[in-house]
Amino acid sequence: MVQDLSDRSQYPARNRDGTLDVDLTSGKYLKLWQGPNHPGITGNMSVELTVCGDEVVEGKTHVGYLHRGFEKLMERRTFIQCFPIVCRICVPEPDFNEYCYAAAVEELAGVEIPEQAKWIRTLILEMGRFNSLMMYLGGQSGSLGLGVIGQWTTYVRDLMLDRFEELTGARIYHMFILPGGVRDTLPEGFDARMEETLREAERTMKDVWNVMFQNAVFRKRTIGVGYINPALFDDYGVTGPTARGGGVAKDVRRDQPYLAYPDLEFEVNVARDSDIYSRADVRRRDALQSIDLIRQILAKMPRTGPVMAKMPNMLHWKIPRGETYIRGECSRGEYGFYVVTDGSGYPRRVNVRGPSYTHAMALLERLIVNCNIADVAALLVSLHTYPPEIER
Amino acid sequence: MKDELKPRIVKGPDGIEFEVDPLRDYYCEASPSVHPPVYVKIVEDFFNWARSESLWILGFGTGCGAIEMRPLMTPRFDAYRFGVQWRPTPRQANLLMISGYLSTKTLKRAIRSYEQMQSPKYVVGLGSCTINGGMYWDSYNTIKKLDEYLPVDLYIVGCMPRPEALLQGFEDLKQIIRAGKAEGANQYAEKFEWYKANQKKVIHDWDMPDYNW
Amino acid sequence: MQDLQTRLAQHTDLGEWTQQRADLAFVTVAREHLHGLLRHLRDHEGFTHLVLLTAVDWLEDGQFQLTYLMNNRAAARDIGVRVLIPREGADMDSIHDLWPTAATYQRELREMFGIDFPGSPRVDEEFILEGWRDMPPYRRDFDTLKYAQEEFAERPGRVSKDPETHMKQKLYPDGA
Amino acid sequence: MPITTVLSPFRAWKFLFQNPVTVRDPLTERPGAPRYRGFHQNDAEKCVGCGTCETICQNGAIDMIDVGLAPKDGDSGLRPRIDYGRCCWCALCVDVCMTGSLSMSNAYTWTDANADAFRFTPGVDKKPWDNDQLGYRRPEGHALHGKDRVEMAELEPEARIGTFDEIVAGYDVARARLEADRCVECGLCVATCPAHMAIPQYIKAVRDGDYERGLALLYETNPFSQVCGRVCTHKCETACAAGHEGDPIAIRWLKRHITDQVPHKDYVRIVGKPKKAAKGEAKTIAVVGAGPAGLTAAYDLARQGHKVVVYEVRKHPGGMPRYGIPEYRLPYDILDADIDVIRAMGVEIKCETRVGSDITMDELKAKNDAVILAIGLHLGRSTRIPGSDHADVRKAVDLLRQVTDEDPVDVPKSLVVIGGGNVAMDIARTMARLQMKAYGEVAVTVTALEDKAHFLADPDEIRECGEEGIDIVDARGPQEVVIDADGRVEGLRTWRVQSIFDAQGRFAPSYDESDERIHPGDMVIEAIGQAAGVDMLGEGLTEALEWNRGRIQVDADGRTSESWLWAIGDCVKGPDVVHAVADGHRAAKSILAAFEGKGDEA
Amino acid sequence: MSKGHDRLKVLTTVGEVFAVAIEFERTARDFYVALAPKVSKSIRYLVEELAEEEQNHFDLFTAMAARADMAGVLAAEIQRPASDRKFSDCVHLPDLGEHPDDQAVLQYALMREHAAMEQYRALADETPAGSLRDLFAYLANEETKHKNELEAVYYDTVHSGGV
Repeated sequence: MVQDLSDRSQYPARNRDGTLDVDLTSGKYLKLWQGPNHPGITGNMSVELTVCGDEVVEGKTHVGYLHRGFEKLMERRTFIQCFPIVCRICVPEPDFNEYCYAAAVEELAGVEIPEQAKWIRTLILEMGRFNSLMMYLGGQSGSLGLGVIGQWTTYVRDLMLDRFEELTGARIYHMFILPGGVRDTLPEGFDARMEETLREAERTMKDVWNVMFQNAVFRKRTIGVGYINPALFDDYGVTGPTARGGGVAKDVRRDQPYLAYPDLEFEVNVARDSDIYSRADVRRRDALQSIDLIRQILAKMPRTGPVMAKMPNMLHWKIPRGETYIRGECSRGEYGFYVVTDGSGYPRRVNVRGPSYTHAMALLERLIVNCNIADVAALLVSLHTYPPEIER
Repeated sequence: MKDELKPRIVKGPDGIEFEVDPLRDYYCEASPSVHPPVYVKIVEDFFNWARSESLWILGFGTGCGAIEMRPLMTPRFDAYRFGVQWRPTPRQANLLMISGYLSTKTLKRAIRSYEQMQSPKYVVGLGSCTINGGMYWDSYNTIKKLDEYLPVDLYIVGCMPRPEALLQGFEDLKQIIRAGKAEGANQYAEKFEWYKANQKKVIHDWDMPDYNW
Repeated sequence: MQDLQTRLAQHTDLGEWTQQRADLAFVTVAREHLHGLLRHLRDHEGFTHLVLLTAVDWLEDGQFQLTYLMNNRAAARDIGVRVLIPREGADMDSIHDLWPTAATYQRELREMFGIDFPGSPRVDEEFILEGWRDMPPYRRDFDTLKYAQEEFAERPGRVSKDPETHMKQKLYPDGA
Repeated sequence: MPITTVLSPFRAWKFLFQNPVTVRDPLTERPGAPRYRGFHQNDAEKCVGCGTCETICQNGAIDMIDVGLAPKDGDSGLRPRIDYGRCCWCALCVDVCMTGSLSMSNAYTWTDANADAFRFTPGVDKKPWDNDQLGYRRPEGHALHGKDRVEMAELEPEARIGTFDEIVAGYDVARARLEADRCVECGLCVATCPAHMAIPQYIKAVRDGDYERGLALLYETNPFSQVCGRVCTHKCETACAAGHEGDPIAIRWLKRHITDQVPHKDYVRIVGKPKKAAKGEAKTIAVVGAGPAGLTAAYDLARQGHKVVVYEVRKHPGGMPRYGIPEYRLPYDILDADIDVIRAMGVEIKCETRVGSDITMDELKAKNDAVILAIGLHLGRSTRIPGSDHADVRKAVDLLRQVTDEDPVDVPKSLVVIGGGNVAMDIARTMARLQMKAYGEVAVTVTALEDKAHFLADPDEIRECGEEGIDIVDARGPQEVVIDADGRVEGLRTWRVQSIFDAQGRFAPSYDESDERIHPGDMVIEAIGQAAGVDMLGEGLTEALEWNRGRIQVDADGRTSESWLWAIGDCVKGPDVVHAVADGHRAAKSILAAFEGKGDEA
Repeated sequence: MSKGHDRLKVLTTVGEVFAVAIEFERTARDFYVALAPKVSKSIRYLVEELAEEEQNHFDLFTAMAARADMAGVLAAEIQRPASDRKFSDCVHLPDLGEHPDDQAVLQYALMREHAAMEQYRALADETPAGSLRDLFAYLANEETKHKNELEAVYYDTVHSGGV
């Protein structure tokens, strides 16, 4: 049923410098900007489309609208001062930054975090994954005009934000996972309230299934659309649900388990068609899996013992020269921090590897060719991109 | 300047050639002007009341604060009941929410969006970054004081401000509008040169007309 | 990963090998060996996934370190290949022929570090920055705070006192 | 497409019959969570203005501003003002707060049309959330810096009681770094240190392992760094911000660590050569008393190229640190090393020269451009209770001096010490060691007027006395030295002290005569206090000088009413090494200023 | 010995008590005034303060004795307290040596004040309630205050505790 449509042969030739030979004055082609201020774009980015009729012949991703220069700013902040800033790199799922950063400096400094902290970190990451996926489901359905899903998922996401708030003290930027562990233990009565939230989430997920995935319009517009040839996955650094939607069971949680994941039971969700529907379905099942994992974590986690390792004075914490890479499976794929230290109190270099970086740039530009204008938004959302992590 | 913005000869589908100067032809160059209040105060008060009760926000998520808008658009906080709603195009909006930091690249777009909005129009700065740079105070790519570039009617503090704080902000903005003090658009027209100079200082590839109306 | 090191050493002239974790090693190679090594790693050692490509500025040594990080999922191990190039007039061979996605990384490095990758698609196009006139911002000698203070207006009226100095002024101004 | 996919979406219609989830009144119904990180609160009373919050704030959001509070020991008087145009609510400032004064409420709504309105000083500027009970407080046990002092190795009581070996070992490098690591470099201690030593900077030098820099810093303000590193009263540690929620930094031990790490032979090189005074500019200065005050002044003056001669009545220079402080607390070679550096600056020390008889003050005045009196407090006070004139009733200072000079001491089998200060502890522990050497057992009783809660001696001293088998009996007022029929001292009769302070809080013991005890002992040692021996001034000078309640009247710099004479150290300020050092600096500075300003007139 | 016998032996008059008291303060004042030049300047302040204090007391007592309403009271007979001997002894001046030190001066002054205090307190205790008793109580209180002051000075000077 599916086929690789990203064949360029019938489209304009390339000039010698690699640019597309498109004569905009010919009247045959039109340039269309989708974004940055556009309902069909994910966040503050834009796609420069060259269209012929309602078909895209070329698309260029433009980012940088959210560039704050984190990697530069971190070079002039001490290791503890980097802690509040990293979460801002990705707004909908900030905790992954906190975890990767903390884990990287912990590894370089030789710090072992307490058991309870590991579990709380895992809990937070799963809560964050769930939230991110809720945003995705709302966005994916919204990109096809199915606005009601977003109304529901935003509500459950908000309930989860309430849990975040009581656990971490903040709604969006939690700043809870810091080098050495986490700030605090679970508040009293957290489990019961979490269970209530999870039940509500499960109810919503049923509705999402009925109204979104069982919806003829949605199916019609997503099955077979936005196909990615699994053979391209390695070429374009495709990871996470995007790869798993194409039958490749890439999941860092299973491939290179971290935190408490070795102690948790879960199957890697895979679909086979590598189209928008498959990716959406993988993510839907990921969300359900998160609910299950949160339950498992709360049931299995230790409730006593410290949550912070014994740390040196953070004000002048120096870390010996070294470099490392910490990865984890965030809701969109492989998220990682490459951290280089030089023995001073400041990181020498921090490089954030977000899945959107490869998905929304090179991969999108490849996939978008031949795409119908109306499907661009759906395709883009189906890659689950968050622009701030591209440009940082 | 980008090629597509340079003046050029274009051949239409009908075969007739004509000259296009995109900067002149695609934009309106007229400078903004001050809108004086209506002659009768009671009428102006009525207008202000009406304006305050229909805050239409441009759905332009300029920064991270945009993520707290979504709960407002959805049933839990439901800002629509307070006369607040989101519009996809500047032409239909009268409230520009600058949701946090603005990179210079976005500032350029924000200015365009703002200038394309209908007067009377309002700007609300969200979060610390709009006030004094916030946590990006030493970043080479974000502006520090929003009011140097756009007239700001209200600031809502936080990093980021919660939906409830935004709702409070809307209520406060309504008060300001009703009191006839939300004169940002007029201020922008009055101090147009000053704003432009500030904008051009940080936007290095200024390749658009001064006023993007 | 000892086995891998041994095998690679037969194939390429390896520099410093750093075993960071059981599943992560970094190895330094000369720039002329890079392309061959990456191809070998990809085609024969299962490191098919280019995780990232980034640079580190060793300003003091006058060098950029390019790090090519690759992942072998089946073996659950990563290898980071380091190449040191001179900072002055920095350029490097493009690897977009091995991984098309590398072009994006190379565009970023071109813009943020000023490292050229001749032949890499769109490498000279603006990527993140717009209208940037200063030196590439990720270079260590670029002072972001100074730039920010000169470029953007800060809100005036802030003063802070150092407790030690303040107490000195108030309690023992002449230092005794 | 199966028909179900057309029908399935209609299930959403069930929401028509459900209650809406909308929050009715979002502005009042939703307070922040109990842990919510909202707007800042600060207990301005508890805050000490150390500025650590400012240091850790990565946003540069905090300014330390003067809110009109006067600085005092351990409190800069500054308070943090927060710029909400910068803050990101990470609460690192709360986590790092040294006193726990800073916290966050769960309030989160603040709007204003004025961008300049978002700066405020929590706890000083009144805000609606000032008294909010909920909000982020630093979780228990969560700390960004070490709270507990790093232990220092010391000799076990059994090992130390028989010898005069130094008890504390000093930090090794690893431990010193750990301890130095705890310092937050706030600098509150500097004002409290009488010599205003560059404490945060030299602690940083320890962290960096740059001991030469550390030593240079020490010598900028204190030529008795080795001595102070061991026996300083370390008032700085009471001002230390870390002491509010943990142990203060072991500033004294870290200072000692620096001096221990640098080989003595390198000291003079690191300190640097003294200046050469311009021709004809070099003055001559006489210093009476080779204690810390006099030698510090001599050191400072010599470094400026002046000729300084120090007159010392005893065999060796050093003053109280040598003759008052026992060797197990301050080994003589350490003191010698400090003095060697001072000598290396060109200071001449004439020992066994008694001013007043060997050379008179008038002669000193005539021969020198300035004279410094730094005679200390070397006369032991007596209780003058009945029997106190017995030959076996001794004064602590005399006995300590005897031990230092290795003059033979008749060690009694048992003895009683009167006094509760550090001198009493010193003599008790010294005699205990001598007893141990002579008889293999300790029989020392210390009787003090004060009760344990008000003891003058350092808690460490009291603890160590106990460990060494010395019996401390508190709240005992000495009444009589009991002498037996053969005229030998039999013990000390005391009454219990009911209260030591009167209603005004002054020291005025009252006794319970019914609670009488006799502490047996062959010797009674009085260690109740010391006086300055000012006889050497001569009658004429004594009359000429202005006095203030028994002490020579001096101005802030130590200058007396006689323009050529400065008086410094214990004899005018009371006993304390580091005060003496500070005094020495002040006097030297004042003398140099006098030279500059008035030429030879001074 | 019976109590009655004792009592007979110890009766005196208020006037006598006052006379001794005034004499007590006068001699003390004169003693301190004479001593002042003899001591070292460094502790002269002590002696001068003491002289001043005694002068104040002398003035006070003289003024009281001179009051018209005291005439009746002065004639009243009262019991001679046990402390009387000690008190009277104090009128005789000690020999503090040629150059007494501060501690010696203070000890002497303390001893005197203590004796005076005990004397008046005993008188007050022996006297039935009334204005006369109040007078003695007042005097006792005065001397107590003075003694306490001196004690504070004494401990401050002598019991400094050491380093």
